[in-house]
Amino acid sequence: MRDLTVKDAINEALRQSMEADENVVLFGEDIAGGQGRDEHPGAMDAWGGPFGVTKGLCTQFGRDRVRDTTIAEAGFFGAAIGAAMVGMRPVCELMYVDFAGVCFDQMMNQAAKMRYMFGGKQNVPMVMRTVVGAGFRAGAEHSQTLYSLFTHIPGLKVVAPYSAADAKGLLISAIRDDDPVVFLEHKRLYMRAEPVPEAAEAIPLGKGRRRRAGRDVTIVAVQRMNLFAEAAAETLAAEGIDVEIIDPRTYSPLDEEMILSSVGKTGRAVIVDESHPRCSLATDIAALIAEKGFAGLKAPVLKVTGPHAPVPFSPPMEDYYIPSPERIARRVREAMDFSKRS
Amino acid sequence: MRDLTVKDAINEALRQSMEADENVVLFGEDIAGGQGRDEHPGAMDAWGGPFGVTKGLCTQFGRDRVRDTTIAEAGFFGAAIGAAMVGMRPVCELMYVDFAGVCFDQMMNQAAKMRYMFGGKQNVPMVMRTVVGAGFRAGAEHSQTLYSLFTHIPGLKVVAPYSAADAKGLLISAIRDDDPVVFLEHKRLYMRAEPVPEAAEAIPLGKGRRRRAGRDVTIVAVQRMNLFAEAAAETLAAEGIDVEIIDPRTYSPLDEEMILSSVGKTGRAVIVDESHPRCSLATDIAALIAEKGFAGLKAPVLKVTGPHAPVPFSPPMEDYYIPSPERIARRVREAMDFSKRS
Amino acid sequence: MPPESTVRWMYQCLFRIRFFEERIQELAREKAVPGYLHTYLGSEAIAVGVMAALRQDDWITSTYRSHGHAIAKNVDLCEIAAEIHGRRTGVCKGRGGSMHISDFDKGMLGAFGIVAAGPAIALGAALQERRKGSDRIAVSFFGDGAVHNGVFHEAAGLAKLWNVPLLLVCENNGYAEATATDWHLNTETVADMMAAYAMPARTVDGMDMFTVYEAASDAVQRMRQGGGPELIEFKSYRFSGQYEGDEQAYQPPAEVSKARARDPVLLARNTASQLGLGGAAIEALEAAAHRDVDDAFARAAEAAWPAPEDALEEVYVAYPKDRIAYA
Amino acid sequence: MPPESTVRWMYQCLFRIRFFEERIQELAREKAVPGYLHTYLGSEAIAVGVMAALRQDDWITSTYRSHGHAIAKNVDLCEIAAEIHGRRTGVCKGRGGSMHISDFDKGMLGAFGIVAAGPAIALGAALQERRKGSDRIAVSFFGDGAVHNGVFHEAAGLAKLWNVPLLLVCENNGYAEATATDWHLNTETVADMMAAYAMPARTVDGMDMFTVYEAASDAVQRMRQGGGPELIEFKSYRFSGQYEGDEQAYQPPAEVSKARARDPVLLARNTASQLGLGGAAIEALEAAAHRDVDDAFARAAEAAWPAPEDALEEVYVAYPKDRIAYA
Ligand SMILES: Cc1ncc(C[n+]2csc(CCOP(=O)(O)OP(=O)(O)O)c2C)c(N)n1
Ligand SMILES: Cc1ncc(C[n+]2csc(CCOP(=O)(O)OP(=O)(O)O)c2C)c(N)n1
Ligand SMILES: [Mg+2]
Ligand SMILES: [Mg+2]
Repeated sequence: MRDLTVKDAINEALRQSMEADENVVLFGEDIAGGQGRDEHPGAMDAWGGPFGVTKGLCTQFGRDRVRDTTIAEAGFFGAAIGAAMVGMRPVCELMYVDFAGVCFDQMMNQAAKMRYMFGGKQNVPMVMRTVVGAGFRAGAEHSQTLYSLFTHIPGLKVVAPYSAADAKGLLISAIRDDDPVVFLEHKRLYMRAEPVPEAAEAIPLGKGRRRRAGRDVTIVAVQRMNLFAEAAAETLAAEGIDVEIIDPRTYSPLDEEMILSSVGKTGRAVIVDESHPRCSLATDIAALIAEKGFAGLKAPVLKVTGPHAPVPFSPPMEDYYIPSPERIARRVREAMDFSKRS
Repeated sequence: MRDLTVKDAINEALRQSMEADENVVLFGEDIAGGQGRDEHPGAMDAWGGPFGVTKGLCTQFGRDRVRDTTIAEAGFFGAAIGAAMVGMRPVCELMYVDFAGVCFDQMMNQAAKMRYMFGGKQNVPMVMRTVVGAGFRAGAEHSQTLYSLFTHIPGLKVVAPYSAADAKGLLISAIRDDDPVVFLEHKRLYMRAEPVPEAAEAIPLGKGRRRRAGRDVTIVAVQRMNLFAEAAAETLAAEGIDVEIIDPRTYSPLDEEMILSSVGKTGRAVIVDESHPRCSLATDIAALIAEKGFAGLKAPVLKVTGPHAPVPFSPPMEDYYIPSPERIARRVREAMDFSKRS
Repeated sequence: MPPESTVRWMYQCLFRIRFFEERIQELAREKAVPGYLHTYLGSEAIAVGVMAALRQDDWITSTYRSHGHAIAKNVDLCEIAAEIHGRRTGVCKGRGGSMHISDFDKGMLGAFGIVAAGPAIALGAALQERRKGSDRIAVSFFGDGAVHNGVFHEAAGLAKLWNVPLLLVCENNGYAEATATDWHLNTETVADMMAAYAMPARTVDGMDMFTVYEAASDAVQRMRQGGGPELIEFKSYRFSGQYEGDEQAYQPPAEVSKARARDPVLLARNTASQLGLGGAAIEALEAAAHRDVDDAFARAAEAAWPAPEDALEEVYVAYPKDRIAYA
Repeated sequence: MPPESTVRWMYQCLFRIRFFEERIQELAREKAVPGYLHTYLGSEAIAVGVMAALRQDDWITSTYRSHGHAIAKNVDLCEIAAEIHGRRTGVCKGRGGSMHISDFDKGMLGAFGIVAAGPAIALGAALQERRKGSDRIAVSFFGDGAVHNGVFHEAAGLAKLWNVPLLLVCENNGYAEATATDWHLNTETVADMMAAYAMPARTVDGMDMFTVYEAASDAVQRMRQGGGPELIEFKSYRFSGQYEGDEQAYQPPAEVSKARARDPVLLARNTASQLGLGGAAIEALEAAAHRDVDDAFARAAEAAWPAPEDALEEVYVAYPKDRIAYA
């Protein structure tokens, strides 16, 4: 296995999926680039999206299958839904998740509800690929996560991979899946590399991954927060606190068993999610534990989240905004201290 | 005090607010009706919105202040934001909250973030009035609640009144408030009447209301669920279970103190929210209790919610879908039984 | 003129829609069916004429005003009636209701409660059919009010850019809810708006089903041969309220009677004899349509209700069952 | 031609924008400033010419490509530079950054990162000003790519229906990101699209700041006197990449050099002597602009950083403090 970055792993998942099935078609703004200047040698694949994730695919598959669109997200997400019902498997890029507000109706009321509402006769096998996360000095309108907006909506599946291997395997599953899937890529993870299988191996949706085994406290970490949870765990290990880290990877459906069995063992839970705190994945997972894992709890279910504020631009403020390994470690110690107290 | 329905209480709050401040202006689709047929006697105020909530206001205040719009929600919500910054106090009707997807960007990225993002120099004193809720045989695209979508977004305030008096007082506050407020009206509550003060008395945002005092279990009930919580409480009282009911009324900001002090007393909590279960108000409140109210808990924090499914049309399915007094009572008994067991 | 068999089908279909909707109005008055009801009265000729120009395997999208489109797309009448009654035998198993009558197996992609949601979805189907090399086309039906909504414009612009066989059918029935079309449009016609996309567009009488048929056929033929998108605005009139219960106080009586003078059923009846359909033939078709509608509703009213727990079915193709129910 | 004081201001402003953006490019190359940087190089004449036709108390909306508009709206140069540097003294206190340079006190309603968000917001300001009986107008700047987005159409349609003083300024710089405008438009021009709303619209050279000024002045004057909305499409060219770091591989060199031959600064310099601004006068203005830009960036680079906790300020006018922070 060669090392691949998350970005390249996603590119490979797309490429292999497109090779395997000619109905896999990409839509998005400048996912190739150079549209209208095809005679100019630099035009083809000039972009590959703002992060170059889809670069090279247009050269290989052509403009019919890597379709640059106008800035009309409601229009092309709507089109993807219609196309999906009649045999396409569209993978649509929403350039940043922050733009979800301009095409939320398509996802919430059409993609998600059609199968149910029209009596189960049709499927909408589409994927929304989009980019989330703070830490890029990109300001309030290019830094949100919005995981919970999608997770709230029945009919959607929601995936947010942390590692390159997971990104590849889960995207392959998402594309093969017959339901609409929202696939959230974290911009600060794109350049992280790890060994990734060469073959197109699917990782099933709905299965979490235990990233670290431990005895004392369970950290449930959402996407990029796995990185910081790991750092916190190292610090805490030095203090004799043995942390277990769970990466749910898929948020709808959620691997409740994995979370509950871990908390059942440790008796303590800290949920880490860089999102805004209210009605978030963090509260969702905390509420799960408070209900189904209560009997084994030795401490309050604690959370580390971003504040109830938009994401600020300036580095000192943005760094403060994002949950840090230190804040995570502090909350873990709190959980430990509580149980000692009581 | 005369009895007023929720609908008429809202109409009165609008009327009094418009009388008091000529910058209060309403926007919406057929909030008056008959636009283009003004010469025809039946045209003026033919509608007053689909539920007649704004009926009569156009006759009193004219078409400049009760502005029927085209079906262009992103456009007129955007306009309301711009107008609000330069002195208007727009109250915009989104006919059903289910349409939030077509103007979510305006609320999430503009109304909510502008003050923060542009350095605090401007305010957006606007209100989004909209209609939520199942139980109207209105199907999957006219029955959602979507409370949590708005509550998740920093910069928005979120209000969801249960009673007529609360609806009036809270709407007056919302209109006077200098921040953008999402004001959610439940279609199944419109016709419920109770005594409502004649004067334009504001009820502060962020303060909950204890609707019933009790010793054993706290039910936190979201909007219409107060009705069913009360019914459940009556049943349970006969069984000797003494239920306290908290109606938070405002969801952002949330009256955490009232919830925590009630649960601190009872040691048991059941959250009732007709919304979909994931990343919902129910999980938000449950997570609050699991974190800050943990020490006093005698039982798991339980929830009663709608299922993870769109709202179905047919009566037997829709009735099954909505949390019932029986389901609430069952969960309360579970909470009681748990603590007896342990 | 369409072939004779099509002409018969058109009359049958026209009568079915008219009688079906009249029955809906009765049931609404008796409060015998749940939910919102939007009838298609006044626009029957549009669905009939357009669908006569289509094949069964062409795709359409409809709206909350969906009965007429469904009937004209040959969706089973009893399944429609049962859906409106909320029964398990309904075309959407009772999960959709009157606003969402749609049958994928008959070429309906959906009937949307969100104004202007349909065109983009039909656009996608048109794109995929063209990609596959098939000559199936997609038609999106929507109202005059929908043309102000942004996603309509996004879909129209992309359709032209992609040059796909999408027929945009605007049913201009004079009102968007209680707002008059001549007020809400900035242009004379909806067709005028398509200049923004350099898209061929016409305004055509929507009361005469044969006029509708001719206009639609022309466009459909161009598309089958590789042509791009077009819009046709059909002018009709909303005889009913926006929904049953709407008092229509805003519709001036003179306007209503003027429109009624060109009632599509009236016009069709007047034309019948020229088409070799004598009084007896038409009466037979009417009687058959009455019988079909009676039968559909009689069976629907007796059909079984869905089980309450059916509320939890078919949310996904695959999802852990216990994650749907919740407590 | 504008009055002499305005002409001087225009040159000053043009040079400031040009030198400011060139400095931004240097800083970007040195990675000396954080975040995304979208420069206004090539479109300077548009902001300068339009703003010269406005009063300080008129309202504008800008985009993520906001530096030029802000400079031309007389926002303090150092506050802009400091904002881009993320400093506490920035015009948005460091919370906005390059994409969101906006100063409400100078008549900016906002600079939006969401394509096409601005027109609807400017529309609302125009409506309220007209309601108040003031003659302030609102101008929304946006790119050629924005005209495909639905909310642009919704705003245009409402503006015409309400007949409010909204000037829609489309900066057609030849590209939306890496997509050529002649590909993405279905029409010859953006102005053609406004037929959909029966809105007066023109396409005008956007390279000569005086041509821009004349076109804008005409429209502004009509609006001050009660006129309704108009659109002007100004044709410019994007000399820089979409953002700093974009390699512009898709822009053919011949096209670039053709556009550069009509560089707005070049054109302005050529015109200067006819306007009584001799070589010395222009050199003095250039030197002053250089000094202003140098000074702004020098002070910005030394300005204090915001405190980390400032991240929690001014989310609301009023909200319980402890509900912002969370753990
Ligand atoms: C996005 C959205 N906004 C508002 C509504 C409410 N609504 C339902 S029907 C309607 C009027 C539509 O008028 P038109 O498009 O002319 O269709 P018609 O009902 O006349 O067939 C409105 C505003 C909706 N369903 N969706
Ligand atoms: C709703 C939305 N979709 C996509 C983007 C990403 N995006 C940023 S700039 C841009 C191109 C805009 O082109 P144009 O309107 O021509 O303006 P220009 O950058 O050329 O000034 C795109 C697609 C966005 N910011 N908002
Ligand atoms: Mg209509
Ligand atoms: Mg451009």
